[in-house]
Amino acid sequence: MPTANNTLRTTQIVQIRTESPTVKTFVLPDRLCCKAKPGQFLMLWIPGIDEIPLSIMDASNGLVSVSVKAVGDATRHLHAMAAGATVGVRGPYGNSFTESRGRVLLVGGGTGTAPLLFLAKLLASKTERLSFVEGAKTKDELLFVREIGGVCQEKNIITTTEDGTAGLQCLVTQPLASLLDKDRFDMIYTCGPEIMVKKIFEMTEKRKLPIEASLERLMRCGIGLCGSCVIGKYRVCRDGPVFNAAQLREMKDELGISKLGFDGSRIPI
Amino acid sequence: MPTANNTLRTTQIVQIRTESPTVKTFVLPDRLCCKAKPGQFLMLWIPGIDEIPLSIMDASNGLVSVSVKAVGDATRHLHAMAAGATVGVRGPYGNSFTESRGRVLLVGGGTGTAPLLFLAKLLASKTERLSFVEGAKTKDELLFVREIGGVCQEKNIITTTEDGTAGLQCLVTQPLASLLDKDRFDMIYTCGPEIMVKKIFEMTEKRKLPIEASLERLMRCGIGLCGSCVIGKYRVCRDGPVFNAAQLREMKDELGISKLGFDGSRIPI
Amino acid sequence: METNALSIGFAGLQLENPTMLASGVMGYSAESFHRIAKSGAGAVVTKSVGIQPRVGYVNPTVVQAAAGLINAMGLPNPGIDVFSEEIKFSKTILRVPLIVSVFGYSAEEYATVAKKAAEAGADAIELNVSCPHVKQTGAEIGQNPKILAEVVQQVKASINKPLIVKLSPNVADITVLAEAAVKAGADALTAVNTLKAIAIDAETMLPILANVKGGLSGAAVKPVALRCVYDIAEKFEVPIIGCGGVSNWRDAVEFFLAGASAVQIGTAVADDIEVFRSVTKGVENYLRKKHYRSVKEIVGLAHRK
Amino acid sequence: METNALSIGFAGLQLENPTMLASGVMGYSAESFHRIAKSGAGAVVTKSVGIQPRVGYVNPTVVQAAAGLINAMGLPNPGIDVFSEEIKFSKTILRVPLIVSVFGYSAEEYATVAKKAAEAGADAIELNVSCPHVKQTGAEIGQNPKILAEVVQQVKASINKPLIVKLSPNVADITVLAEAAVKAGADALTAVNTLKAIAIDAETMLPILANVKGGLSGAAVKPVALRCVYDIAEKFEVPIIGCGGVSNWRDAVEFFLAGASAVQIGTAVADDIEVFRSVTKGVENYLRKKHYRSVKEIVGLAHRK
Ligand SMILES: Cc1cc2nc3c(=O)[nH]c(=O)nc-3n(C[C@H](O)[C@H](O)[C@H](O)COP(=O)(O)OP(=O)(O)OC[C@H]3O[C@@H](n4cnc5c(N)ncnc54)[C@H](O)[C@@H]3O)c2cc1C
Ligand SMILES: Cc1cc2nc3c(=O)[nH]c(=O)nc-3n(C[C@H](O)[C@H](O)[C@H](O)COP(=O)(O)OP(=O)(O)OC[C@H]3O[C@@H](n4cnc5c(N)ncnc54)[C@H](O)[C@@H]3O)c2cc1C
Ligand SMILES: Cc1cc2nc3c(=O)[nH]c(=O)nc-3n(C[C@H](O)[C@H](O)[C@H](O)COP(=O)(O)O)c2cc1C
Ligand SMILES: Cc1cc2nc3c(=O)[nH]c(=O)nc-3n(C[C@H](O)[C@H](O)[C@H](O)COP(=O)(O)O)c2cc1C
Ligand code: FES
Ligand code: FES
Repeated sequence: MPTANNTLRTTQIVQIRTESPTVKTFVLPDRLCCKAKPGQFLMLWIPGIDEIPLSIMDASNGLVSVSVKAVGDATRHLHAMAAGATVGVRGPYGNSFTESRGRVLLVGGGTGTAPLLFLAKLLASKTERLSFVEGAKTKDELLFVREIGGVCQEKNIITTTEDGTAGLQCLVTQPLASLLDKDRFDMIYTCGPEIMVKKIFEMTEKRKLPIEASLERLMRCGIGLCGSCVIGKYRVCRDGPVFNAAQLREMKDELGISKLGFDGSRIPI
Repeated sequence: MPTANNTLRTTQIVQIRTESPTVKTFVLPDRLCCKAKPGQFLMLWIPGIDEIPLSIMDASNGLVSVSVKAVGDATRHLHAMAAGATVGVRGPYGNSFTESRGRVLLVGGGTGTAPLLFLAKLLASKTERLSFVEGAKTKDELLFVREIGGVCQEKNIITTTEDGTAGLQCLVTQPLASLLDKDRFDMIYTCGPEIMVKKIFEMTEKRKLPIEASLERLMRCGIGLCGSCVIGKYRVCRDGPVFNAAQLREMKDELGISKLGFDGSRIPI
Repeated sequence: METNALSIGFAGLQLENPTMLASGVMGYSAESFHRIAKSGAGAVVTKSVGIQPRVGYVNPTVVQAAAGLINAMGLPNPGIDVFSEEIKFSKTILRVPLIVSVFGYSAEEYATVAKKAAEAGADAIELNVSCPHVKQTGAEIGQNPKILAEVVQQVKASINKPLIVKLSPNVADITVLAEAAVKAGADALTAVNTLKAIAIDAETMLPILANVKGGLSGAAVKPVALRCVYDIAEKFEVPIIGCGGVSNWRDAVEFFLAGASAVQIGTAVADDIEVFRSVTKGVENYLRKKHYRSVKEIVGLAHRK
Repeated sequence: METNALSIGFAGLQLENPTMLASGVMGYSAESFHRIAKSGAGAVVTKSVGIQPRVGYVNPTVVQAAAGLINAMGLPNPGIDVFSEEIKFSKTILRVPLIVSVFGYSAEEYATVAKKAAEAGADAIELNVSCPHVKQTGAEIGQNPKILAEVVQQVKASINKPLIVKLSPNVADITVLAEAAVKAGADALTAVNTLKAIAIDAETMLPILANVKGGLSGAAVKPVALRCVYDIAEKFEVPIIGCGGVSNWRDAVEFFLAGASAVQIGTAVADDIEVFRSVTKGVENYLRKKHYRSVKEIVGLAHRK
């Protein structure tokens, strides 16, 4: 039972990058998470404060990176940390995106862009075409624009902002419909707010397209025990966080509709 | 800490051979002890009765053999068992004889012959000359005569019995003095009653010859914890059971003189 | 061998096989119970439910130790009123007994929650009087035979379903508590909950769990849990459910031999949710090899003289 | 850093480093104590000695469990009269404190043995009131605060040496026993002895240990032992010696942070007799990296708010 992955390791933050007014990227040395695959997540312990799940945004050369949006107590404490600060890591956890060939589309919203960027880097040399659609509220919050430009061709990138300060002024789902009708895609990957994921899933279902979506749920144990992250019959931490179309179909009563709260009761999303 | 060796495995006796009126050989399948080296021992659990240390007499093809003299409760129960009976095994434990080249002499008394036979088989093809001196009370108790004949040349084997029913009528130590004076030996290995070992050690010391002796002590844990098997500063189970001349010198106040009894007090041998 | 070699009945419960999901593991939703049942469990026990909703503790709530886990969830649960709906729904899809684990801060509370759970359709009630890391409930009740007896009596009087009492190993003599529970009306005992433990991080010099202390589970506690079952079985005739560190058929058999009629599995679910099936299959093979016709025949055999 | 960063004094004992050999391990002979001291131990504790010789139990006396060992030696010992000679001889060769562990079947017996051990030259006495597998001594005394207090008082009155009481983890609240021991005159506490456990073999359907039950030690019990130390340190100011599952410097540091002034090491000696040296070195590096000048400075730090 006891595994190296599950052992809490303390490590020191070696680098902190500001990605947007609300998002920072933290780079940590970790022997195990540096071998993670795109889609996997880790549990980050902010000593004395909390331990939270974070998608792995990059992993190589002994280092792992996570991009974190300050939304509450834990994430704000993390944002207040400086390089050299000690944190704890467990993982990597969860499954990962499958590797597709052919024409691939990635659709990211908010920090959901992070694991997709990691995936895009991996797929860049292996696919026929790599398209990226990214949305945010405003220009400042569009994450990894430069990095995405480095892996996808300009013409295959669409950005949207709600206020029109960059790219198209609309929700990320808007340009998708015509894109999916116009072009053939062998796989669609998505990660972001669950309402967005739900809409995209409806679009791919209508068109009978394959999809893999990474979901988020309240997580406590991260190892499939506590039940906090359950959606339908699945545990997001252990059976996910990446789910395919068949699985998403099984959870359609909950996807984008409800989740378990801290007390285990179902609350609307 | 927990190791495969230390895990108690149950297994079924596959073969029992009668070696003498008081000694039987038991053959057991065991994944770990079948890889033992000459000199190592195992702990044999006779369910509901006792658990005792036994030298490994042979090990190959998934099987391990021990030759056991019926001397008390545990060994008599073992002798009463039939093939198919269930026993428990831990080990292999302890160090092993070092492998010498050149001219080698093995001196065995009683069941002490068992590990030496195992060693002889290993050394047969690697040494220049392999001599074996074996002693017993009476002809019937001379163990492994045929097997020793298979690995050593007739002229290099000396047997002694106390009643003269076979070989020379004397103690095993008797023919040794002249043998050691007459011939050059690169290594002497011995195992048997401690008084015998002590005498042989005195002989090799006088002649400044290298020696390795396998010792026996009361053993309980077999893993270096309980202290039952201590001689001088050494634990026979963990630092031995094979000791070289330098180590034997360090324990000369106890070798063949005293040992720890079941209550941990020193008792004469 | 008939397929019912594994079926076992006790305390008014009938199980197709003697494995159960332990309380607190994947224990909130009907779909999870259903999945666990499909993974081979003979019964499922829910997360412990109280009278009011509780959000539990902040993370970290789980930390790994040598051969085990330490957890301090803090009994997060939606409260019995909300959970009753889940029980009702579960009963429409679940084909194995559903045992609802209940906790409270007083005998009255225990009784109220148990009654509501039973009314909602629980096939049995398990009293969590042994949670080692929530103050004023759990182990504080389970360590005192007088208080324990009072709780058991009141619950027993308010339900018509089998009553299982889950004992704490954090006591000097578990048979004293076992006796108190049985005399007060417990139909069966679960032995045991977790061992009170702590994890401290050398680097930050801090206790790791947000609640500081938690409960140790998994393989590390098996020898203690097994001893608790053995101790109880040595003294009484009462159905016992063994719990603590079961992860394979051999562990389960050891618990049966020690005197358990069934086993609960918690921590090992993290490794493999199909653990119920593999344990059951292994036990079945064992029984066949040993020429036993039923698991019932081996219960308590390690006590034979 | 001065080399005495590791030295620590408490209860009238002065240790060059805060590691000790735990009672029962290689604990019979002067030569063994000497070797353990040369392997880096700051003090050695002997096997527990009683008034009469005892041969202990038949084998198996030790069986491996997940991340630990279960042992039931049965307190084999040559009796204090014979052992006094060993103590005297030890004192002529040993350059670290020799702590003699003592057990008895009554307060008088404890006192008699302790007195003889002290007279023979023991630098301190450790009372084994916590052996979980020998009836009428050990844990039965260590689980009852009244009996414990009586034993401690009588021993204290009969010796002029530091008195350490080794507590059992097999209790509902270890601080109750700790308090009883301290009030009765204990100068320090060792926490803890082994957890009561059993091992059963599925194949033969038998308990493995000849004594049926035994005590669990090793990494498996560390989270429980650490919690016991933390619990005691939370309540009192008394020197504590942590014991249970220490096998590396990190374990030792965790015990210091929980409130221990020193640690004892038992089971880990099976892996490596040099464990004392590697633990000490590791602790030294840790202190240097963290800029502490003495191990004393980190004792109890996990309790800071
Ligand atoms: C698999 C997974 C991957 C994630 N990846 C990222 C990422 O790459 N970048 C990022 O910024 N965020 C990510 N999140 C979300 C992140 O975990 C939460 O934002 C964080 O836990 C909020 O903590 P807080 O104390 O700052 O906020 P709080 O004040 O506690 O809560 C703010 C919001 O975060 C949610 N939340 C709180 N605790 C948890 C928890 N333990 N698990 C899940 N959600 C929680 C709450 O429901 C609430 O909606 C991920 C979540 C999951 C489940
Ligand atoms: C490393 C080692 C290797 C051994 N190899 C062999 C071997 O290959 N063949 C063989 O026949 N015997 C061997 N022995 C001796 C064997 O272990 C004892 O003969 C056996 O334990 C006696 O048990 P019993 O109950 O039959 O006799 P008992 O009635 O218990 O005692 C008979 C004699 O055996 C000794 N003895 C009892 N228990 C133990 C124990 N746990 N450890 C050591 N000695 C004990 C007693 O001191 C006594 O002298 C070995 C002993 C050791 C230490
Ligand atoms: C994450 C987790 C949560 C738990 N929650 C509860 C609970 O709510 N109620 C309860 O009675 N036991 C709870 N337990 C204890 C288990 O039911 C079980 O008694 C213990 O874990 C030992 O079994 P195991 O080793 O198979 O896990 C929990 C255990 C774990 C690991
Ligand atoms: C083989 C063995 C024998 C022991 N004998 C004694 C003893 O005689 N007296 C005692 O107080 N504790 C005894 N103990 C308990 C240890 O001193 C220690 O408290 C326990 O093993 C936990 O520490 P560890 O995990 O480092 O081994 C013994 C432990 C073992 C493993
Ligand atoms: S976070 Fe605990 S089961 Fe997923
Ligand atoms: S037999 Fe226990 S130390 Fe050697």
